[in-house]
Amino acid sequence: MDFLDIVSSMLLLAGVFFGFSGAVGLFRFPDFFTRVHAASVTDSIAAILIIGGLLLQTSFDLNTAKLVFILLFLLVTSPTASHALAKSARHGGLLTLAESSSQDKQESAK
Amino acid sequence: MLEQHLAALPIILPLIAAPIALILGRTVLSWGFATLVSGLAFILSWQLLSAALSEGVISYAVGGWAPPWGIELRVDAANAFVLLAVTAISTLVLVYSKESIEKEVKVANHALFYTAHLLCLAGLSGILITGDAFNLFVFLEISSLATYTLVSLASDRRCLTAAFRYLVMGTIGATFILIGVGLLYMKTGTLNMMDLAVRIDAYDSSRTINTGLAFIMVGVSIKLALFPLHMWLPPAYTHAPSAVTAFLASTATKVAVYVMIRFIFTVFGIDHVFVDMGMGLILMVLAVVAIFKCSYMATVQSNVKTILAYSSVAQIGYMILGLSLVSVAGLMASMIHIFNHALMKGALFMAVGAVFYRVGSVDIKAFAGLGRKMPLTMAAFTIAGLSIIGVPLTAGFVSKWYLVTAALEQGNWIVAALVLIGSLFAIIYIGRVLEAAYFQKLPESRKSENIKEVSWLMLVPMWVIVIANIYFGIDTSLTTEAASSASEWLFQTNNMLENSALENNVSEANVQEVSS
Amino acid sequence: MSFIFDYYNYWIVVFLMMAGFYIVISANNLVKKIVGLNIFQTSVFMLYISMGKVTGGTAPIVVEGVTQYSNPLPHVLILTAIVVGVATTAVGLSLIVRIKQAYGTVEENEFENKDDAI
Amino acid sequence: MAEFIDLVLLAMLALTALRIIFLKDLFAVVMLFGIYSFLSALIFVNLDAVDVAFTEASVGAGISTVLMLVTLAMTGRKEKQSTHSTLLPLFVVLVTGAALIYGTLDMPPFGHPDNPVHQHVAPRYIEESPKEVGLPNMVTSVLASYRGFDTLGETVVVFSALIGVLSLLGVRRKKKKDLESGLETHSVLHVVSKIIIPLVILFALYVQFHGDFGPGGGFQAGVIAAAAFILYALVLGLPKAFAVVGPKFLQWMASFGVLLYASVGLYSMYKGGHFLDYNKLAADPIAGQHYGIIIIELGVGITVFAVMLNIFYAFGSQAERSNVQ
Amino acid sequence: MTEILAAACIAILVVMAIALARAFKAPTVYDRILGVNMFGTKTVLFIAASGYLMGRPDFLDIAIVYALINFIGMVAVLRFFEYTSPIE
Repeated sequence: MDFLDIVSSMLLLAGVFFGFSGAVGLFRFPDFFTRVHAASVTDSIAAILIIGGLLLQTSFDLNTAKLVFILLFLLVTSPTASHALAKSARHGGLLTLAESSSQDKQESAK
Repeated sequence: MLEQHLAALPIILPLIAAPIALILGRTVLSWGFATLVSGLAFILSWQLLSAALSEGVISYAVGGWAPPWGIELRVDAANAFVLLAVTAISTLVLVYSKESIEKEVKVANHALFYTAHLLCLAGLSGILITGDAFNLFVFLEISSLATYTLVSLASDRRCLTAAFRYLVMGTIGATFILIGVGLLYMKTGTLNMMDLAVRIDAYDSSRTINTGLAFIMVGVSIKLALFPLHMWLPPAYTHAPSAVTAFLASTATKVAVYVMIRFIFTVFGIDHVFVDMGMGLILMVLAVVAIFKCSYMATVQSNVKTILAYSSVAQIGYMILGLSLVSVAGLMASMIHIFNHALMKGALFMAVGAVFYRVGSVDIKAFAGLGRKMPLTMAAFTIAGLSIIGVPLTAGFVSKWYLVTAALEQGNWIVAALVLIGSLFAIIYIGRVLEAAYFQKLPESRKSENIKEVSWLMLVPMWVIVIANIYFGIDTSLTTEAASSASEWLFQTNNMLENSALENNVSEANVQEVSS
Repeated sequence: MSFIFDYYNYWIVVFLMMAGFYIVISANNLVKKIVGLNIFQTSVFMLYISMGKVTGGTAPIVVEGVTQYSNPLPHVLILTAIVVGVATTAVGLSLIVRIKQAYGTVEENEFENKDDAI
Repeated sequence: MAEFIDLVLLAMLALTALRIIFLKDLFAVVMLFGIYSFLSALIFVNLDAVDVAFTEASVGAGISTVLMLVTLAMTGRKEKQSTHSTLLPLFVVLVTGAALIYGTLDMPPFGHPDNPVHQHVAPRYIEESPKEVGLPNMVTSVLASYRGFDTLGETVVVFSALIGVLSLLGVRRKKKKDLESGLETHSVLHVVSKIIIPLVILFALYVQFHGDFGPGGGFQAGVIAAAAFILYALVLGLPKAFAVVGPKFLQWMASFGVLLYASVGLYSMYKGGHFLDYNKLAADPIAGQHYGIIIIELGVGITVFAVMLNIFYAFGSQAERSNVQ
Repeated sequence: MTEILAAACIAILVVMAIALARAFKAPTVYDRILGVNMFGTKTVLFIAASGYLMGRPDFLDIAIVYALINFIGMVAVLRFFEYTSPIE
């Protein structure tokens, strides 16, 4: 395994680790907004690392261009999508954990 | 230049005309263009029938590739005969629909109506002529999608739920055919029907092929509304615009009956379908139940179009009955009934459409006293009704006659008796309408609306079909000669498959080389 | 063990067909019927594609040094079938929109009382 | 390794289908249907069906899910409990399932190279098509040349879907008063969409003309181009999208696409060959095949683009009207 | 090197399974959309990785289409379900 392979496998493993942490965060976090944060942050970093690892595998040709295009596309669209989702959730009247717990307290206090 | 492409033109012509009809946009233009194209298709199919009768089979390899690799169009006496009926009815319905749809379809949708009609015609002629199993599925989808559009064009809101139910059941039927073709392809590796027939006979009986056969049969019987799977037909034919019902009732289900005949005789072979799988008994029982149940249902309906819709399902029962007799005479009776039934139903639905055009409703009460007010329309309805009952000197009598003789030829007098009893029901439901028309007086409410005869543009096509009804009742040369040569040819291909399969079994190895 | 791998694909395809078919028949909402129809058709596509697969063969695009290709014919058939499926879905959904405007509901059990026999 | 991935993906697919059966919230059903289409497209990639995965992802997951969402926006999200019992459907399904299982008993095993499917018609496509038609992508050469009539039939199916939707929903010009704009509060989406829409159209053109050498072709390119315009209509609202590409123009384009395809066939008939015989198109048969395939792929791409976009316009103008009420 | 790629593919599969579980169980509408979105982005990475694993890296076009359709599906959901109640 020459030097390039070692670096690319390291990148791949790091990317997979972050993807996995995002998935666990998505599954275990209590309310929606924390889950959005967990999912979108790790999405971007996992994409960068995995595609970076794959980039080292290819000699410079059409596939490299495609990989770079996918990376740029993901980096532009997935944060936008998460932002738009959180914004429309906010519009839709979804309360964060803190707000909903304080709201429960007011009802119980009444 | 034309004869060389005679097999492909009846499909290509309407296919190309449809987008042009959409571009033309204005009603009169697209109507004229559609009628012209349909007339041309009729002339072409006439030449095709005469060529098929003289030369036997015409094969046309689309794209220049030899059959098992490219797609092949196969025209023989059987499908040219049905194609003639389809194109004739389509031309007459198009002439009729100019005025009929003014009362039933929004003006904005008139150009779309003619485009959908041309697409349906292209799909039906594609199903008839193609020799490739998957191509048949594609053309089936074209005609089905065009039919769902046509049914949903009516102004009554119930046509929407009827079209939706027809779409769901039609798609399930088409997907069953796709599964069946897939299973056959899995075992044989080819899609061309003739090639399929040769390779299926190489396997004496494999479970996958039998399942494929079963799925294709169920899929096709959904499309032709065989008894248990007919629930989509009555609401669809009742609530569709009258011009659409006239076209569909005469052609759509008949083409599906032809597809069943083609699969049984040229692809699977009679002994595989009727002897190994015992389909003959199943089809006969379903046909008889269809005849009685649906004829009875017809007698209790209040809406005349529903009466005729249930009568159509019963008549399809007659065709399947002829098919299930597994004899040259039985098949001939079915082929003749396909042609004659198209004539009968076309005239009946056009007459009902004319009544709807004038009176605005097709309930049996709407027919009260119309005998005097709309004499020509009701006379057409009477003659076509007699033809359904099977009174001598009409086309209906001819097809019933051949059906009964085919049954008696096999000594199966029970079936013959059932056929005759079936037509008793026909007397009841046709009689109810005629009684309302001639023996009841016009109710006062309608006296003021001076109901007069419909314009000649609707009457001429109606009476052309009625005269054809009578003509083919008397001079049966064309229909019997075409039908008998068709059934002989179908049986002959079946026997040819049998003996070609025999020498195949001797050397299993050369099955691959048979056609490559 | 290898027997399972031989027919695993086909058993899952049959299961999916029956799931889609069940949804179409038992669904009360018309949109869910269309979803069931799509599931039923997609599983038929999988039957065709898993027929054409050759283990060890690659996709039917010619690349030097590769001789074993999967069968291209089922892919062509399924390309056609997918677009046919979408066309039927589009017409079905537009019918549902019109039914909603005409009847005010898309639940199958609510049609009967709105009209005489459907 | 490929079998293992295949195993896991099919298991996920079965779970999704099961979950869809028991879901009552229709919005969740449509979202899971989106996942179902994505998963099946992924399985097609794993089974070496690259063009099919391309089409299933773009047409199956893209257009169907968007149209279902628009329909749901108008028809409401809750499915009511059905009154009639589930015994009859279960019985019918079990009978059909048993027939299918019976059918699989002596099916050729999955993946064996000596299955009958690979013996009869396919070997010629694999060996001769690069020589006879001259394209590396065998699927495109079979789709366009050997079975070109199927593809013409399919383009007409797409065209008849447009006729159906137009006759039912009919696209009407928007009046100024109920100017329903898209997601105007999402300014971030506006900026991002303006950036990526040109990229997507460029990608669609790449897919259109790259169909001969790699995965791609007319259908996929038409849908991706339509997806770009749908994104524009979603974010900036239908009136702006009507201004860019009007529904009337799209109907002309759809008809033009089908006629372009059919005229290639007529021209080859005029030149003496059978219908859709590309060898006659040019002096050298291989060049004729190339011209024929490029033109009909263009015809297919134009038709699919015009039909998919026009169908979305018809649905969108209905949804906008109902949201405004 | 192929073992690392195989391990990466399997790990991405597991992440997709978890995202799928979130899409199945989600209490609110937005959780479900989130599950679908994460599932989409992970499939893009899965196709890229398995393309290299199988030695046919020229299928990245499909990964691009995936990312595109995923984004458009997300925008469509937001466009048409802007004003509906989040808790079904």
